[in-house]
Amino acid sequence: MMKMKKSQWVGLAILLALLAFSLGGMAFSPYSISQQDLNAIMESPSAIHWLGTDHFGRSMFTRMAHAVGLSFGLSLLCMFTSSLVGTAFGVWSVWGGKKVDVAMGIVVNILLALPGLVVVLLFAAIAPGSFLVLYLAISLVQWVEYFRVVRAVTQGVIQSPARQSSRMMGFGRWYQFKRHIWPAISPSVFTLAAFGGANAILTMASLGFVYVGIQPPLAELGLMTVELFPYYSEAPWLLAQPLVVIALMVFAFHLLAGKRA
Amino acid sequence: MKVMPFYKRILFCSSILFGLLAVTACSGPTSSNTVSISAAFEFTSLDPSKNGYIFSRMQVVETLLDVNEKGLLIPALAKDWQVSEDARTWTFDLRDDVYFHDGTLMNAEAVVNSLLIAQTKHGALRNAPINSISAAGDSSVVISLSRPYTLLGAVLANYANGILSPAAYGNDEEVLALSGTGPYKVFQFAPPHKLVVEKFDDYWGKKASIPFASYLTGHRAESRVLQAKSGQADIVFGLDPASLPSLQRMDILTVSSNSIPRTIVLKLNSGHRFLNDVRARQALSLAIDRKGIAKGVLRIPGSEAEQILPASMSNWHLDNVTSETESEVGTPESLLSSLGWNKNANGMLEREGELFELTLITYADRPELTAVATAIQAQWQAIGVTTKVEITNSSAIAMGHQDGSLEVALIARNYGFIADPLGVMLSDFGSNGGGDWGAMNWNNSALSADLMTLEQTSDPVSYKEIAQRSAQILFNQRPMIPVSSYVQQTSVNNRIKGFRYDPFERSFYLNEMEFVKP
Amino acid sequence: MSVLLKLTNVAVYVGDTCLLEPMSLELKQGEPLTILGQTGSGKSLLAQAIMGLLPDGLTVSGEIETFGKVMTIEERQALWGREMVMLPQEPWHSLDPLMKGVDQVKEVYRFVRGNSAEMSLAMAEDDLGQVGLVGNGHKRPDELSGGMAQRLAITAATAGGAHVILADEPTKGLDVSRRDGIVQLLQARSNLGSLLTITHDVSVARQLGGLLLVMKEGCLVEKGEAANLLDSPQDPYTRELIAAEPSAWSDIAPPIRRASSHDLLVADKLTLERGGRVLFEGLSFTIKQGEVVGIVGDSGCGKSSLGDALLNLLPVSAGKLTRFHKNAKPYQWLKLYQDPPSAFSSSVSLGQLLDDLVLLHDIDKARIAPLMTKLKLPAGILERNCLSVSGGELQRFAILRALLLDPVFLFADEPTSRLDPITAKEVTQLLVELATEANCAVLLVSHDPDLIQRTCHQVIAL
Amino acid sequence: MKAMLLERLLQLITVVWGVGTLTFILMRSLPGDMAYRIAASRYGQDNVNSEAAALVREELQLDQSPWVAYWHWLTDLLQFKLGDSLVSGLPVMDSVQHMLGHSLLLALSGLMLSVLIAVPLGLLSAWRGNPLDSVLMGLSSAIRAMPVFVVGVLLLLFFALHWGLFPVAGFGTPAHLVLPALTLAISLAAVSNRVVRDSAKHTFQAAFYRFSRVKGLSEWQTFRQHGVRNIAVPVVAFFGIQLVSMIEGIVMIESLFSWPGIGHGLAHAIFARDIPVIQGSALVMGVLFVLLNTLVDIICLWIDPRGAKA
Repeated sequence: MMKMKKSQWVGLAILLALLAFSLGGMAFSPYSISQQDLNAIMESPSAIHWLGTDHFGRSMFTRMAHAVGLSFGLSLLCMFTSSLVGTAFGVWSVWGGKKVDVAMGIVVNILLALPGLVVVLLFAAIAPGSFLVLYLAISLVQWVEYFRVVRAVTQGVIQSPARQSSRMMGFGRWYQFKRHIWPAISPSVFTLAAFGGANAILTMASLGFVYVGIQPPLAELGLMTVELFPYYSEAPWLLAQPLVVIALMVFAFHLLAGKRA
Repeated sequence: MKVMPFYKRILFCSSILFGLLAVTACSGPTSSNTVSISAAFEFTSLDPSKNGYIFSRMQVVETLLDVNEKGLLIPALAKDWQVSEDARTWTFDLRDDVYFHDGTLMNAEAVVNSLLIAQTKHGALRNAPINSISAAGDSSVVISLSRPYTLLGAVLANYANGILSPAAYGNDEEVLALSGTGPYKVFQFAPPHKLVVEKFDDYWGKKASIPFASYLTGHRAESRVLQAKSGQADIVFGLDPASLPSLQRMDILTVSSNSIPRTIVLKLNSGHRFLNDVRARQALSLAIDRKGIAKGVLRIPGSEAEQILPASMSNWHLDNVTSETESEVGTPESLLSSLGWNKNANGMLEREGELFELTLITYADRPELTAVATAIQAQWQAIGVTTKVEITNSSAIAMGHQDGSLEVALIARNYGFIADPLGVMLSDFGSNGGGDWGAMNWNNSALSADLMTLEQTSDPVSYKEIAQRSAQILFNQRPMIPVSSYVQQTSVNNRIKGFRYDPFERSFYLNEMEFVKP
Repeated sequence: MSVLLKLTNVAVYVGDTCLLEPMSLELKQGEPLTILGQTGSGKSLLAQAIMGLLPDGLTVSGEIETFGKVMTIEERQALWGREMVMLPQEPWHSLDPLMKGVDQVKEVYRFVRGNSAEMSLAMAEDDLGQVGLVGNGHKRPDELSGGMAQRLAITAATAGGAHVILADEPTKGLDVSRRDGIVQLLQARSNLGSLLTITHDVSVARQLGGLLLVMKEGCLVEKGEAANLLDSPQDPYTRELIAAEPSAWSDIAPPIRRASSHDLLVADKLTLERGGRVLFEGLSFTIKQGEVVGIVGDSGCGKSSLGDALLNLLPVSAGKLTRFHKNAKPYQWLKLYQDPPSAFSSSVSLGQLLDDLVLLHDIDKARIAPLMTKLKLPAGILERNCLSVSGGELQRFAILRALLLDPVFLFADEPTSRLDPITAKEVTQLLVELATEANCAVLLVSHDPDLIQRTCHQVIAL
Repeated sequence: MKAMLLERLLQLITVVWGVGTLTFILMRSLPGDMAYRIAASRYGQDNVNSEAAALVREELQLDQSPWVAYWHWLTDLLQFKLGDSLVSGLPVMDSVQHMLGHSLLLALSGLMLSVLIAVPLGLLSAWRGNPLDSVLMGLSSAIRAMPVFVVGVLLLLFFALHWGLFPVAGFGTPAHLVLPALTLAISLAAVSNRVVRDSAKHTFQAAFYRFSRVKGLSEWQTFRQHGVRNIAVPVVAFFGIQLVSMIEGIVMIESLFSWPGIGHGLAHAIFARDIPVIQGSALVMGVLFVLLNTLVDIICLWIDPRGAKA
């Protein structure tokens, strides 16, 4: 439906490649993420362990595959939820009249005044290790951005001659949304979604970094970074893996976003 | 509005800001006259009952008695002490010419004042069977007990019972200024991160050579390692074992590994339906590859521990136990199958349709614990036990004990918290099925009786006999499973000499340190 | 008369495509030169080529001689402001939106002429006084009307002392009443040098006099003395251009108003306010079925607001509006918009939009084809979306869409102001014709009194 | 202007109430007995037991119902009191002030540095175009793809460890400020140099910019007279938007560099269940955010008065 630029295709290709790596790794690796071999720690990449082993002798390939899958899963889930909620509320806020708009405005102002990471931290502290809570928290933080953009764009569209003319010609609300509002907001929503995906990955990695939200032996990129950091001089290739993958995923999402935020 | 001043104003503002920054460059302690220490623990209060461990280690606060490296009581602010025949009256003769940091002279009244206040606060003194604490003249303090209590000396050596100047306390007994008697006095107190102390010239003992010492809380293990490597911190405590090899390669510092009476142990809920049989506990113990953990995870070969108390506490350490001893009872598989556990198709243990699943909680304050928990999780997985690891706050352990929700906890227990391990043994295994940091839902009347007897035993031979018996019971019954003895990893910059490690973690011995002359 | 500017076979290319066919001209002192042509005829490129301001990627061939010398772009740039200046199309865009008007003149005296700050300010104030902007110097461009902004721009442009003025569409978007003032100001400013004007407005060309060049799609079609050429045009294109001026319209005869018609709408003592400002008070009129009613007035007087109020799109502050036609559905009261692309969704093809309408109101599809023929709309247009068809076509498509609903009232809000004169004439003609045929009343808003005069039964002046 | 300030004031009030209430609800729903958590922070992780928890519970009256506690908090707030920390017993106001000072120092110097980095680079990008533009944009993309803590760790490894130029962690001297501020600045600059570049490009291509040259002003004069201010409009507005991500960045950076700021304090208070400190610091963050946004609005209005009437 939308024409994509070349850089957007590149972004999509990187993401798909990572997804394939993750799914392939999860499906075909003979190891599990927690299977240790304390006699074979921090091995360099070999035929048996394609990406080497970590400080517990666990297969890095398997762990990276799971970690990427986890990041993907959570970020996509957050992306869908927050874009859906944000868009719905954004449109409703404009269309629902002054009262709705004011009420939404208050909620959004409160949420905006709290740094997102802090909200996520608070939520993560409530239920350590619960992905449901992480997902809710990240979505709660992210939908506001969609709301603001969608609301601003929708306000323009609502007053546009095009929508006015459709209304005068007797078209219903769904039609007005489908023909006027959605085409106007969809590029922004798409861009925001791509940035949102990147942010979800960064947020999760940050939580891992402050030891909140994710419990071992789960493979998560931020937590792996912290765990492997002490070995940066002994086994730099290990530390590089989660870092490169985080950067790659975020970068790919940014590319996919096309426009800049 | 003119356009021109717009960026001129920006320039102006930025120059002011940078000016301010330059001014904040402070005088006083500099890196050349300060020994800087970095460790994980925060402090929030001046109260010795709360954060006394920091003040006693930084040598601001001292206690009546001290503990030497062997765990024996030695004189400190009390130059001598006597116990009466009935063991119910302890008399302490105070050292003369000891000055508090506020300049006042320490006397019996001040000591009694401090101890009475400490008694009202959280700490070991509160539970001691004390009838009265009173001054006898200017330089003696008498404590009378309701029953014999051999632990009193060790309790008094605890940091919570540090002696402060009477002027240090406010009306509500809260501590307003930390006027202790140590070789260093507080110079800057910036909770929760920074404490700077300055050499106290009127110290009664060995006067410090280094003018200032700073303590900086470094929450992140990796950041502490970097501080050591960069030379920013002279002494770094609690190093992450993972970083040891790279630290050992550095030539600006020396890593010192010291065993301390702290043991990494698994606290088991012996009332749990999976764990109430000793065979299950033994199986879990046997499944742990202690050597592997010591070598691969903790990176200190030889630190594996079969017993709860370390060899240094010889009264409580069984010499005849080796790593093979326990395997005489069977293998994990045989023990578990004798309990009706069998492996299912996935290789996991199952009994009457129920999987062998446990939740192991531990806390992040000590970096090793998480790593050890991860290793244990995998090793138990190998015998078919599924373990869910939860990293939480240390308070969850006491809380889980109280509300009965705890299943397994991995902890680092300090048996030298009170210099005589008996204190900890009593609270951990004494009665009522154990203590917050000890056994859980596990009662052994023989052990309880023995420990009670020890409280009143002063004859070393019979003391050792009873203690050995208790240690044997603990080894056989496994209410707690030891994993490894704790080795404190400390890096010391080579510009410092005279570093000494206190296994009881009471003092950093700052006053013995000197800068190496270049 | 010295030759100030001489162009020999100047052409503009993008890659190999020629945007402006080679042309030659001479601008002599005291003899204004005007280039007349529709949008897209490459006129603006010529002015940019002369200044040395062509966007990247465009190349010039031929020879440009300035003050008797062939110069490089750098040399020509050195003349900017001092000898030669170009007035851009839209004054609002060419003035710094954040700077007070007077400062934009002052800076020229300060930096180009090198005067002191106080002196420059005094000179700028003086200049503004001369063009009737006394007391408006402290305003920012967005606070000025179009005519004021254009006067400010001309003042700022000529403050540097340039006598050769290139003016690119200096009257675009201005009301007729403002237009003449700008032309006079331009003439006054260039009397020491000369003026090269680019315009699509025949009356501006007539007013300026001098030499006139008519261009069509990048080619020169006719050239000559302005008065002569406009009175007796030779080329058919020139003739068409002249005929498209509303004042020259004769073939759009207002249809006879049927006296027997019923009242469609009666407005009684209407008062309208917007943003706290009263637009008009106590306005009363009657619109009959099938009648064409015109509204004239300067911009900002409430022409569009009145139309919107009649459609219930805006609330009325006082007075009464009575709609008669009881059988008419709400969707038979419609509006045609000033800017055609903004009135359509660009997300789907025009055909899809039409299908949506057919589906919604159960319209006989067979009616579409004949109407399209009448409106001279090619069938292929239905496969494109609103951004890829021309403004004229789109406005005709808007009429088509409206007529399919059998409207009883159509509010046409300056429907042709964004269109070229030739297209504008055609669209207006079709609108009036077809609406009358369908017995639909039309409320036509325009800033051009000539246009209203020649098309409406009844005129409401605000 | 007045309307805007009034609106902001209203926002401030809703934010104070909303943030306080939200944190209150969240903290009350945290699992586990608060008394234990607080005891662990008070007496050290080794020395927490049920006895200590009981002591804490009694002293702090943790048994009182949430409604009563909430009511106390609210009435205190109306008198501008934030209560005492449950852990240290010190007034929250004091510790928040202490932390806020450090955070502001970090934030301001980071912001300043980021401006010093982003503005020249962004202008250079717009001015010189390719290939410099592509290189700089690529660099900014790469940095944006890294979590803030990675930037910090990299700086640590090079500046503190390999070259030993700056201290690794801590605070107190200007040297301690350099790395955290630089980390913040780099992560901010990676985003804002794009905004500067886009804005500059937009301005350089604007009709009025060209018109100024046509009027006879030199390139430099045009830039000074018309460039600076017009480029600044979206850039300043963007800094307002960026404040949130800046505060988030600060949480990570403070943790990494042991910087005793409010983000770090908040994270710690969450672990320690020190509700008054959490509420206090979240509140201050919220208020700060609203105030800074107001400041940005005022600056925007000063640079670009067009919005004043809207």
